[in-house]
Amino acid sequence: MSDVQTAADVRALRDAAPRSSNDVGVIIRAVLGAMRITLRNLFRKPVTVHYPDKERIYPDRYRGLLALVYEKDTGEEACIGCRLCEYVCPPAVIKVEMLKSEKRNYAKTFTLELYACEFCELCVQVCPTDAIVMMKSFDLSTTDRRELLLDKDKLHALGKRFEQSWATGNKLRDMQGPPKQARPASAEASAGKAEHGSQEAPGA
Amino acid sequence: MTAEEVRTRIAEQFPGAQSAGDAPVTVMVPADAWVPLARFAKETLGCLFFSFLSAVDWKEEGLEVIAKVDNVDAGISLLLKTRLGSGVSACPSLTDVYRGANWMERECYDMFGIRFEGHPDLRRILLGDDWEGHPLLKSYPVDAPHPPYR
Amino acid sequence: MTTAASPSRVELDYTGSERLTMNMGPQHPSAHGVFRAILTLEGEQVVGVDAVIGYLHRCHEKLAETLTYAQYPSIASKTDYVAAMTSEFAYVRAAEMIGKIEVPKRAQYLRVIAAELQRVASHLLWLGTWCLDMGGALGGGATIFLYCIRERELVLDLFESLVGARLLYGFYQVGGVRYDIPSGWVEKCRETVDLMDRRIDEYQRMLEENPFFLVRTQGVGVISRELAQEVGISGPLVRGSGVNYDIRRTDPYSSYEDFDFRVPVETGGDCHARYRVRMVEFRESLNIVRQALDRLPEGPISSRPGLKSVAQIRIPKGEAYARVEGARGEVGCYLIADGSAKPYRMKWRGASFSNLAVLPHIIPGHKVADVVAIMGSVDPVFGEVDR
Amino acid sequence: MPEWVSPLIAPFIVLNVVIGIVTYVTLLERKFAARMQSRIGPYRVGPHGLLQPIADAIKLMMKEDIVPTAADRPVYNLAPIVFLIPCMLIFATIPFAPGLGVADLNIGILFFLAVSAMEIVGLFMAGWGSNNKYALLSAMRAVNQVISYDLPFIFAALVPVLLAGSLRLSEIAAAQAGLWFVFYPVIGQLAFIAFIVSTVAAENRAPFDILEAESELVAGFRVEYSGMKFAIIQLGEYAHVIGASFLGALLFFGAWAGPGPEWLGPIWFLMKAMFVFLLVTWVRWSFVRIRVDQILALSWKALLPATLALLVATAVVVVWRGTPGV
Repeated sequence: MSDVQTAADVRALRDAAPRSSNDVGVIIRAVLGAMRITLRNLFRKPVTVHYPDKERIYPDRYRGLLALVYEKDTGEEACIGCRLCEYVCPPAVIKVEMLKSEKRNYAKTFTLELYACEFCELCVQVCPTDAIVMMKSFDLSTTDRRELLLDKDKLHALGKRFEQSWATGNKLRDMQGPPKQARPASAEASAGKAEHGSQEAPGA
Repeated sequence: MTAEEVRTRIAEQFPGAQSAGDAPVTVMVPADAWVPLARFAKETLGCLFFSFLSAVDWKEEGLEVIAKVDNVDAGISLLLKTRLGSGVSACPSLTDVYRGANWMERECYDMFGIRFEGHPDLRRILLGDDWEGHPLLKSYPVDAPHPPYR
Repeated sequence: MTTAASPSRVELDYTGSERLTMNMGPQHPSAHGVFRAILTLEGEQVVGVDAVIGYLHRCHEKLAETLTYAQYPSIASKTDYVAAMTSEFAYVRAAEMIGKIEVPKRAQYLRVIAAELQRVASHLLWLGTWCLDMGGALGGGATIFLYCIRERELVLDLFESLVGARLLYGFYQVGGVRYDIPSGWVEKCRETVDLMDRRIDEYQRMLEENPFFLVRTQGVGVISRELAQEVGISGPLVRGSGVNYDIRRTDPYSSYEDFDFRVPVETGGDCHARYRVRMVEFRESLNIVRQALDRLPEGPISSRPGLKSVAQIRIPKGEAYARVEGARGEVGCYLIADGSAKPYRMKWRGASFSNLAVLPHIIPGHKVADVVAIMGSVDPVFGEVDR
Repeated sequence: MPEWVSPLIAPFIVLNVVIGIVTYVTLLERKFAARMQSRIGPYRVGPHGLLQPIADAIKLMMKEDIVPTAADRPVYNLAPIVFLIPCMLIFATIPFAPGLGVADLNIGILFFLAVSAMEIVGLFMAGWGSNNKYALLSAMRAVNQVISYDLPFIFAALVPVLLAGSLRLSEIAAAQAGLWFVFYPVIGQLAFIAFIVSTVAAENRAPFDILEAESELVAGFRVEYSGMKFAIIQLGEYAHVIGASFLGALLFFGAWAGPGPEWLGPIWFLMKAMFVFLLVTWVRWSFVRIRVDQILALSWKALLPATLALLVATAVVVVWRGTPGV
């Protein structure tokens, strides 16, 4: 069989491969060396986090549950129902209907199928009013899939329940934007925003 | 060997070939020169490294099979192409030249329904045996459920 | 996915004793995902193998035709979910090649940092799972596995504070990257890199001269230079077989030509050679990260305005094949654009797919225990094999 | 009390104590391994996971007992019992303190070694009766391995016998009153290393756990067992390891000898046995597994000649010194 290496080939190749030393001293040293490392680790502190009792500290940019927020100054819903997030969502889990109104528009319905969400943050990225944001939490475990079909009210409730992560649409676009003016050290700029954003709900 | 030389040598050997580009050098030949071209690339140009083989469905213009081979030591990249023509879904197999073409052609058969003549073991590889249709054809709709929908 | 009997079965001086057909997988502790190897055994000796893949097929190539250039990078992570950064990289690079889009220097460096940290994380997972295959979940393998996972968590922590996610990042976008580094990240990254260096020393001391490890790896699963190239295996595997093929060196992209690094090449071709290549790559990747952090230029992180709508990125008509050196080898993306916001055709060249295709050529003649060692050394990620 | 009851009292106590020790040894090993791997191990059941073994036992008892349709039912059902009995019987000859034990036979160590090798019957029955390819391969490996390693195991164990000049376990223990055999110059240490290596192999623990080999054979011979039958196999396996640890403590560490009053003797013995057990565990969690042919090669080409030579050397030393004993 030309297609496959035969047993004879395998044996020949195996014999040609470099051999380890048969020196007993080397072997014993290696064995003891390996055992020393496991012993050293025996006295290191375990890295386990007792999860439900203690929570990890989520970084500022954590991409967790999605939520809708209210406008900070007026207290109105920030979402204007523009459906940009619906279009950009790669797995198409967002469905929005727009409610036209005089001063501004609203989302008539806003559903998010969290069970199929990819947490890619593209919806946050495109949101013109910073209405949809991500939370610093992921634990919304449930035994029923239907509970993860989030409607507008549930999304707003989530926004109040958890801490919001840094990213909002405007901040993300600012960070990525090409140099409109000569930007100062962008790392510091984003860091400043990070501190600012983590405490307060975003304004439009 | 530069890309220029590669193009001239291929032009000498295969009068019907159209070649362009530098990295990779794109060579388009008729289907009957497909295997000789690959053999030439491997044996004369030293392109031992078989990168991938796939196909493109150009709708009414028919299917196009592409393969990429490299000469790793000399830094030559060749993108081989052949048009099968409208309605044709048979192509000579490269498995005799490159062993790596085996799985790649199986995938290509699976996705495009191209019958590779001379392939030792042409069966579906990624989809189930009972799958109907070849998904990467442009005529295969994305959003309609298909018979063995599971 | 097929159940047909293997057509390629070697006759190794068959003496007429009964043969055993054994399914290894699709659900098997060392299948590294969902992989089914139909082994034909004579006692403990494997004489034939039929590899069945496709259990994780998600039609990524069709999917890419329906998603725009803005959407797909986030999904591209899912092909090789162990080294998600590099698969995104290949896609955006293909789009940039067609559109001739410049990438700012800072973004190029950030891409390099992310890709190299990802290589370290991916190799850590490889080392852990490979030792788990050879050493068992109730033995030394599990110990090394847990050490590796412990260190990999540190890299994921870095990604988490950079991007916000631990597995599927969506860090790359056409024209640059989506996130700039937060404050304090550089120092944290340096610390992690230094710690990693010390920890890798530890693994090496644990394995390097260990006779148990050596007898399991030396001379096992030898891939010859010819076979390696013909099948198209790449990355650490092909370098373990004596082929000096590293895309970062042969076809530098994203400023890789700025960095000093060594491309390790071993000629053994066996599992041990592949192990040694990867152990050197660990260090080299850490070195590249250090260099990139040292010289990280200021400036914008993207040459295009931040994404505002789904069809914002349009790529002119054309085609390109972009390859990047992923953790498992040449991750390629062959992209044909037709001028709209979605590609006309996209072909993933998954490194693992080609790497796995070598298995039927090398497994026959080995023992059952070697099958898992060889498979582990190939380091397949089935998201990338089946796409 | 009827007359036939009294001989059963001691075995009953020993059996229950052993089962109790075995249950908690699983916890000890899990905690020890966890710390070695930067984890904390069982933690949730009871304070610091102290009730975990009991929870495990209850869970295994409550589980459904599944018998594969193609299994050879009598063999399949009998195998766990056949496996457990020799693993428990080995405790019969171990004296836990002077005069405290089930039966202090004058050929105690021979009985121990002979019975301990019997477990292979149960292993093979389990592997064969399951009618599963993984289990069958594992059973084949088991026969290979256990037979290969019982010889070096016996030879290593015979070194203290020669030094003590008796096959009775209590006399071997008593002979170490002056000097534990592990401290006997050169011979003692070599014999102890050989004993540890062959214990690890004969008990099928990593790096020699090819018959369990969950990365290749899933769980080997017990892949088809569930519920109580699985629990019995697990119990037997741990009992065997603990038995071998007790033997190691007795042969090399002077059994119950230790400072303090005499009633502390069994405690000392237990602690020494646990030390040997942790040593075996430490080896287990430090190395990758080796292949079946390499395991056999190691036994027949290295360990067996070495232990044989060691035995001969010990004999020479004993003859040269004139009297057995230290």
